[in-house]
Amino acid sequence: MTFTLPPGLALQKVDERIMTLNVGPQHPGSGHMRIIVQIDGDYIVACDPDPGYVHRGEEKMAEYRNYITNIPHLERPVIHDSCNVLYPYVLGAEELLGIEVPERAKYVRVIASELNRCIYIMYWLAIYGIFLGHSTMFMWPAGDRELLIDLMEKMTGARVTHAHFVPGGVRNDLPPNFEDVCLRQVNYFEKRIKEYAAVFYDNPILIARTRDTGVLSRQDAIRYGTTGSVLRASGVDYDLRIKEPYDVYDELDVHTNVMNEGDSYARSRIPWLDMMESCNIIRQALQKMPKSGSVRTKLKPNPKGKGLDSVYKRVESGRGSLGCYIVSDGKTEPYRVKLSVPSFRNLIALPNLLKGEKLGNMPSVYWSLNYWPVEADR
Amino acid sequence: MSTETEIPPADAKPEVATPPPKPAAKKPEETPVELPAFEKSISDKIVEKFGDKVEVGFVKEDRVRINVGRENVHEVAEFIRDGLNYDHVESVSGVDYPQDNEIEVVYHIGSYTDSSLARQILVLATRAQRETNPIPGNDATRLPTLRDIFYSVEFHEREVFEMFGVFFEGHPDNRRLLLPEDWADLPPLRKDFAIKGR
Amino acid sequence: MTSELVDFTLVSVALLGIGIYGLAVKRNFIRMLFAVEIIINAANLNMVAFGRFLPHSGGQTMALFSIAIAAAEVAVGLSLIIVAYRMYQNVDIADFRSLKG
Amino acid sequence: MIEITSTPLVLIAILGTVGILLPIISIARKEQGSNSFYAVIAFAALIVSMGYVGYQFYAENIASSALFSEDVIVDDAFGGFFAIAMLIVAVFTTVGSFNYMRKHNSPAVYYSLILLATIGMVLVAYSTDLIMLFVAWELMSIPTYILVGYMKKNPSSNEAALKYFLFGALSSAIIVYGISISYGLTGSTNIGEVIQGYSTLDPSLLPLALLSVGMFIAGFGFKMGLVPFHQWLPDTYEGAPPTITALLAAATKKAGFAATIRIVVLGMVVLNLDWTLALGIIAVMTMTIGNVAAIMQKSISRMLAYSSIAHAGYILIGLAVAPHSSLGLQGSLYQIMNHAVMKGAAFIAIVGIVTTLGVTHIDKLKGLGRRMPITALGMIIALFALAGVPPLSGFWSKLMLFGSALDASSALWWAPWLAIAGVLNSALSLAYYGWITRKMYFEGETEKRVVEPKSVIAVMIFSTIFLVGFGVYPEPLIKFVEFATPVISLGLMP
Amino acid sequence: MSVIAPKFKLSEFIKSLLDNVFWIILILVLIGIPAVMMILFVIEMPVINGELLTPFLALTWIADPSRILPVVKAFMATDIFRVMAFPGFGFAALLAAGTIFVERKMLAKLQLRVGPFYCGKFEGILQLMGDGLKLISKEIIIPAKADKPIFWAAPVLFVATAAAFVAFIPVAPGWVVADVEMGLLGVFAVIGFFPIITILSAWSANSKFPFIGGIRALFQMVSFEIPLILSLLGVVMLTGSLNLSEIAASQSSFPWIVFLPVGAIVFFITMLAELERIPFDLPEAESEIVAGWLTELSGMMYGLVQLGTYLKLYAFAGLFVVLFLGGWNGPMVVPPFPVELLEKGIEMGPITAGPFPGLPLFTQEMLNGTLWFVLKTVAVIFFILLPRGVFPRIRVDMLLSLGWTKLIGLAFVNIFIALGLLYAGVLGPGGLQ
Amino acid sequence: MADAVFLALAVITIGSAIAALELRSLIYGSIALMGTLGGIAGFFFLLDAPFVALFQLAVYVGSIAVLILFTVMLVKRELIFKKIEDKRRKFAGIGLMLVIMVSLGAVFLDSGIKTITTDEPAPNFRDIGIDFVTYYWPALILMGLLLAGSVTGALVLAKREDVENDQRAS
Amino acid sequence: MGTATGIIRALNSGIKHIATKRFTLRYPEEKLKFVGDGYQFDPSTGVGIAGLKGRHMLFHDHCTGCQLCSIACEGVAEAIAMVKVPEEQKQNKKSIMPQIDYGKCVFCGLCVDACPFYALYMTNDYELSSFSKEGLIYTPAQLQVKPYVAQDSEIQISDRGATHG
Repeated sequence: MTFTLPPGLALQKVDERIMTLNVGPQHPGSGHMRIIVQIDGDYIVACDPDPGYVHRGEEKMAEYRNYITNIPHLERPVIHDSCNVLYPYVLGAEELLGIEVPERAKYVRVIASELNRCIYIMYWLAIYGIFLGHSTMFMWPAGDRELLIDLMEKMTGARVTHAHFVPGGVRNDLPPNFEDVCLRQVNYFEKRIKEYAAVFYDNPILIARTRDTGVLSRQDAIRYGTTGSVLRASGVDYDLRIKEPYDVYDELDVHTNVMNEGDSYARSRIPWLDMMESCNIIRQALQKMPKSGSVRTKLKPNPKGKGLDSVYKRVESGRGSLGCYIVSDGKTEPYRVKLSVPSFRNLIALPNLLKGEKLGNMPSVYWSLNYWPVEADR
Repeated sequence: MSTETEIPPADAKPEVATPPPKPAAKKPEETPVELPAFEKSISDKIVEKFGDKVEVGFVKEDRVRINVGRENVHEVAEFIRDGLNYDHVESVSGVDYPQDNEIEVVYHIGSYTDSSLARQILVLATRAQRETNPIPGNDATRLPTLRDIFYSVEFHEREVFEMFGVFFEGHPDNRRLLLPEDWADLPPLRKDFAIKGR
Repeated sequence: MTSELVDFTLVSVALLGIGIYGLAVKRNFIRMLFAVEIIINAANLNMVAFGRFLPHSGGQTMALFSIAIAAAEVAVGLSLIIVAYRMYQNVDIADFRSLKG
Repeated sequence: MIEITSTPLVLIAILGTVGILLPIISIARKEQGSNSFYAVIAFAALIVSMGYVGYQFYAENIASSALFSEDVIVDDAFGGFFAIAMLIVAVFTTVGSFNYMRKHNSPAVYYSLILLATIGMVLVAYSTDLIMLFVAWELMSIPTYILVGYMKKNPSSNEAALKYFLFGALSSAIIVYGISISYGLTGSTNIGEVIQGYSTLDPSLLPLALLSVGMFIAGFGFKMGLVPFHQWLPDTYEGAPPTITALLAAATKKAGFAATIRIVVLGMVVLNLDWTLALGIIAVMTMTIGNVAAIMQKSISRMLAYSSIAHAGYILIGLAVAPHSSLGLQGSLYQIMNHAVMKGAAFIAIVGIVTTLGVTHIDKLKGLGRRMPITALGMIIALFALAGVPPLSGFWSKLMLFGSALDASSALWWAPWLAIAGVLNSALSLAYYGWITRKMYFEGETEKRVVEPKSVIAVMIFSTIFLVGFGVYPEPLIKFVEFATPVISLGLMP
Repeated sequence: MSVIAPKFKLSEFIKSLLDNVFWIILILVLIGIPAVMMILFVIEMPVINGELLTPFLALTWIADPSRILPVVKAFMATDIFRVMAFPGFGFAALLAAGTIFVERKMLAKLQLRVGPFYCGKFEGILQLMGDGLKLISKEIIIPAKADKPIFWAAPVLFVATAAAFVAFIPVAPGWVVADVEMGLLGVFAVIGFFPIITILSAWSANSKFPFIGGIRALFQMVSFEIPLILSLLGVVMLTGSLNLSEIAASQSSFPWIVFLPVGAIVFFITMLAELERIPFDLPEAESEIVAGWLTELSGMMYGLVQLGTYLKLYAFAGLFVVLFLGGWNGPMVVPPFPVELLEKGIEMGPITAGPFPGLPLFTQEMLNGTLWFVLKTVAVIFFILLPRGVFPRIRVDMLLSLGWTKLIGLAFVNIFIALGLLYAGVLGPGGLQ
Repeated sequence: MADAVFLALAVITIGSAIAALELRSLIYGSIALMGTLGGIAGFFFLLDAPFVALFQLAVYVGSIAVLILFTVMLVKRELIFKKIEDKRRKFAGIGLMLVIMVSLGAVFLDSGIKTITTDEPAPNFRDIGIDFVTYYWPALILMGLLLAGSVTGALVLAKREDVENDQRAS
Repeated sequence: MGTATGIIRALNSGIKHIATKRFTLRYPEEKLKFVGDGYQFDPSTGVGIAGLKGRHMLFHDHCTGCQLCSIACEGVAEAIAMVKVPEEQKQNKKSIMPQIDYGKCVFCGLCVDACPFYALYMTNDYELSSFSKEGLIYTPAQLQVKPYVAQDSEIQISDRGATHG
């Protein structure tokens, strides 16, 4: 069977003085994607994001595996945020399979999720630092992230790809003495990230560089359907942990951070504030958690979903609202799994924000969108 | 639902900004027989407006599903935006049903501006005709685009186009997005595209 | 000082001749600018040479003035070239034909 | 020692300060569009300077033309005369730009450059040192290069600027070379010492002196538009913005004459050469070629460009016969003053036509007398004055020039032919001026009157009063010219 | 069997070792010894102890340190020594190497990591050598459409220009390679060459990112040259000299930074910009334009550019020390040489017949001056390196506005301060000095 | 020694001047022009005028050459290598050049300056400074005005208005 | 002025950190300490026991050759293959045991969850690099060996910063 090639990413015929730059995929200023940037002097006149270099077809693979063996696969899109990216799938599978979750497991999940959020944001922050040419801000988060990775490793046995959440709870109980270690390291972690202010967030050069660049207005943020820190930096107070609390978030005192500027600086500062909030949540959860009890509801070896039903669950991940749409037809494999990922939703803001910006602002605006190329490609 | 203000005062520093009060943790009782009231009112409004043109898929807690035919999806979406205050699309997913010879496209629509709708997701589903031998872009697998109503569907619809071959009429930029430029096989998320070895 | 004044003036005359040749033959605006620069440099050389052999400090002063003025002149000329290049996509003065009597 | 209140320094202070401040103000105000604000500032600065020059003349602080000085500049009547002529033209240009520059983006720099160029022109007339002359010459030239190319979207403006720049750069290079040789011969850059050194020159170095003077003539001749060096002139005058053309035609050209009178005439005199014939031939060629070419032109600005070449020829008559007739330089100066006003007025009239009607082609000017009566009248008067029609001021200057040629006939056998050629050329020029008049007043029936720019009307009224007034009563102007003219002719002749 | 790691064979290793030894001996014999002989034959031989130094004599004297000492002293008086070794290239390269080491270790400390660690016994002190060997052994890749002659020449020219810059810096009284009367003007002239080489190198690579980087480098260097020159005018006014040695000597009582702090700050900032250090490393902004104008350079060409960059860094730091921090001036800390050493000489080993004179090779003032100069230069280098740890990169428009408005304004303030001091009669050529 | 240096400098200067005009590539032409300017600076050193020489190096080679290179590089690559062949014009030009060189050279050789030599010390650069502030100071002021005017004018010319306006709109 | 103080604050913070303890684990010499002996699973309660998910360990006397681990891995990585083993064991009728290819294994531990006979655990051994791909395939005999893992450093938090000791 033959196909005619659909229109690909055709380069436009442009003016002589406009230079077309391929930023990526080997370029250090793009992640695993290509941004086709047309510049006129120092100004960007057009920008065309070209993701898909790490497209793996996770959604297709999910249709061939049962509800349990999907778990290691579906956390692959964002290995630094693997608990959160798995979370909506697990919630959805629980609803489709009809399983209840023990109370302690819910708290463990919340702790793991918040730790993972911090781990992700630290990684993101490290890249943001190096995109701005701030090598210290690459090294510090990359180092301090180890504190939390150590915790996650104690908790789940793996450093990045945990595969810890399963329908019905979590895989294993917390190790002994975990609460104390966790509290100590989280406290130190919070102290550390507060030290970033002097070098990074209150640095006048950084402020001058990222203020008023790539301004996303409140209307546009809503219209583009952005989410997470991008949305909250533009003045929309929307956090799923408050708006649609899942697991035990409604029993915890969760605050959210909103800024109104909508520029790169606000977008980069919100995740930092989120980390402090995460530390608060972890402390609360450690305090309120039942000290003992089951963490996993026992499951049949090869469970079957409800017949012909669909469920859409979403959680607040490190980048924003992450939804999972699962269609079941009553078999052991899901009929269709769709991840609605925040990176993909935020990507649409990129060409609109970069238009008219200077080339020097390209990396900061791009990375301040809290965009993770692998997640967008799935 | 929540009563907090949408926008904190402009001069508030992020560190000292007092967080909005915690939303009332409302957990509706488990009453499977009785449909949730608020969600029911939403579906009722749509049914009232369009009558037979729409079909209520299900009404669950926080989720309402509306099935629409492809000829009505545009006006229903317009009503959802203008009449019901939904303002963005979170996800556009295609689902392939070879046995019905149809491809379903599901829009998950949410709202940021209306705080009473913050929990709600309205699922708008429509179906396009499915071709056995698809020629993406040039066959009958077509739907009207919703990009002029919800700007946020732009990249999602491009993805559905390349993954399912559903051409969205009126979309200004209907190009490939994720797949390689030289992809010449079936649209990969169809059921008849099989992974090697399976 | 074994070199004589006339040696320097002869070099200067040679540069002047080359400059005139460039102005007469070349039609590329940047080349013609080169030619003008060469002439000015020939004059500077003359001036400093005369100033050395008189001896008198005025020659060096004049050369300094002339260097600075040449800098300003080149800046203006090059900005004109940039404007012309944006308009015609060309720097060849023979191709500029909007003015014909 | 230069007095701190001497005219050139005060002019530098006033115009230079304003010229530097204008762009700074525009940056500080952060709005680009307000043309009239900057125009008013520039206009005020020019008027104040003119007032200061006039006051110096009135208070008799100015020595009669000294020509030499121990310093780089001298505050004499010769410079003052040129200063007034050039300031008048600069005022014309500024006033004419009120309307013309309205839509342009950066008016502040435009006016600042006009002021800087004015300083340059004035200082060329004042300077008595070769370095000073050269710097002033460049200060005159470089802003005008920019101004000619100021209409960036207009290809012809840019092309004009490129050609003007190239020839200007060449001319300044040649001048530098000439200066270098004359410096080498005399060991000084002061004009007085140079002239003195020339008069006591070793005969073996005479060819070099001749070379340097030849280079001066060539270099200044480029600006003056003398015939072998005139190719750039029509293109530039046509392509440049007409306000700037007025500045070029009426003022920078005169600066060339001032420099020539300061250096070349005297240098030639002391070098004891029979150079006058050469100048005479150049004069005849210049005016003939200018006039003949002007007849064939279809664009009015190009026609006036050729006419200004021709006028350079008329003025050169005075220089050619200067050593033998005291009237020669007087006539030249008189013609320079008249030509500044006449040419300036004519080009400002074109500015008015261009801004309101947008045309320069002669056929398109049909019925201008009904459409823009005041502009047309002022222009016609300026044109007839250029042709030398009797009741107007231009007549007297031409009369004086031709008279000087006749006056020198005792010493120069060919001098009367200069007068004859001048008269014939004037008659020739009357032909095309008359043709324009016919186009304006006797062709085209149906046109309606349009609104004329007020600034152009002001210029027209001033020029008409000047030309008619001094045409009817030329006495004060002649007195002024006599006062300003340096006495070189017989006194310095060896 | 794995292809990636072939099995280690002792015989192969010994073979390669012998191969290397062979080549070294061959090069030594064919080039080294003739070169030494030619130098000995060609350069003007000093007369030592009443005898003209011939190669033969020199070779016979190698055995006796008392007889070789005059040769060493004579060599130290030559220009070759000055250019290649002490105040010139060798000294600067040593300091530059030290700078690189200190930069890496200090930055690592600041960033809570270790830095180079394994190469060399102590804290990775030989890392630079390893890097250099790696760069030398790498293949040099030339882009296909590059303008080859310029592309080849640019790194060499860069190092040469940097070395020329180094030549102007006086290290100790009398110890400077090029003691020209207008040294500061010469420095300006040399600085002016860097943008040309940069833009030529960038253009010749015929690639987009180098060209953008080159244009940025050009903007940066050209726009910061003006405040650089203006900021130094204050010192020139107060000293009344353009000679760097004289400027350094004029600060015997106090450094100029006491009176001209504004000028020092402006000069320091422009220095950072001219050196393309963070926060002004726009020409090499890796996240925007891969590596800027260095993108297409590979192997030793890149190594040469890095060498030139660090030579330039040393030279700028030295210039700052000479102009604002008093150069070699400082309290005398080197103890005076023992009298008997000066008078009788030194007794050394059984070979020499008795105590022989001639030591020490350097005077006390020179050692003291060098010590202070090096100390001050290292301090300045530390402050040049420090911003790399704490600042992000700035943007082009911010850079230009900083250079053209703020720094030029501050430089004029500095000039007015200097003028005020001059006219008040406090300082200046006729003042306190 | 001095004669050898003089000859070398003359060859460099004149040769690179010819190269600047005749090389096919404008970039190499610019580099050759830098050679000419550097050669002239060498002559200045030879003439005991180090101040002017260093000024020449700093201003001409440091600034003007950069400007020229920058402009040349903005121009398209094909244009840089474009060559216009017009043999007749070229021969006429060479003729003109030879006429000028021979006639002027003859004039200089015939004139009295052939015999001028000097043993007096060269003028110091401090004399220049004194000249500047006592005699030439009005010219210095004019020079400042000239530089200011030309720089602002050149900036206005080189500024691109269309782009600014178009892009700010978005 | 705010700019100047900000710059000084940043410089000061940078200089202060020069004296802070470094936070780098010098890996081949130091190794991190883990929680227990590795990830284990209790099929009776269905809950795992926390530990590092490293290289597997196979208890031959528990393995029945039921292939459940292999089936569990099929959907994940297909790293487990059942191979014939020579020795005869009572409970292992088919005498097959898992052989694990660590070139494919993702260390998710689902095979441990699947084993109902306490036969498959995970250990703390994570240094599995090999010069060849074949070297990554661990036979049942190799899996039987309990690895020795040096664990000597732990994160220590003090006033001068955190360090690995």
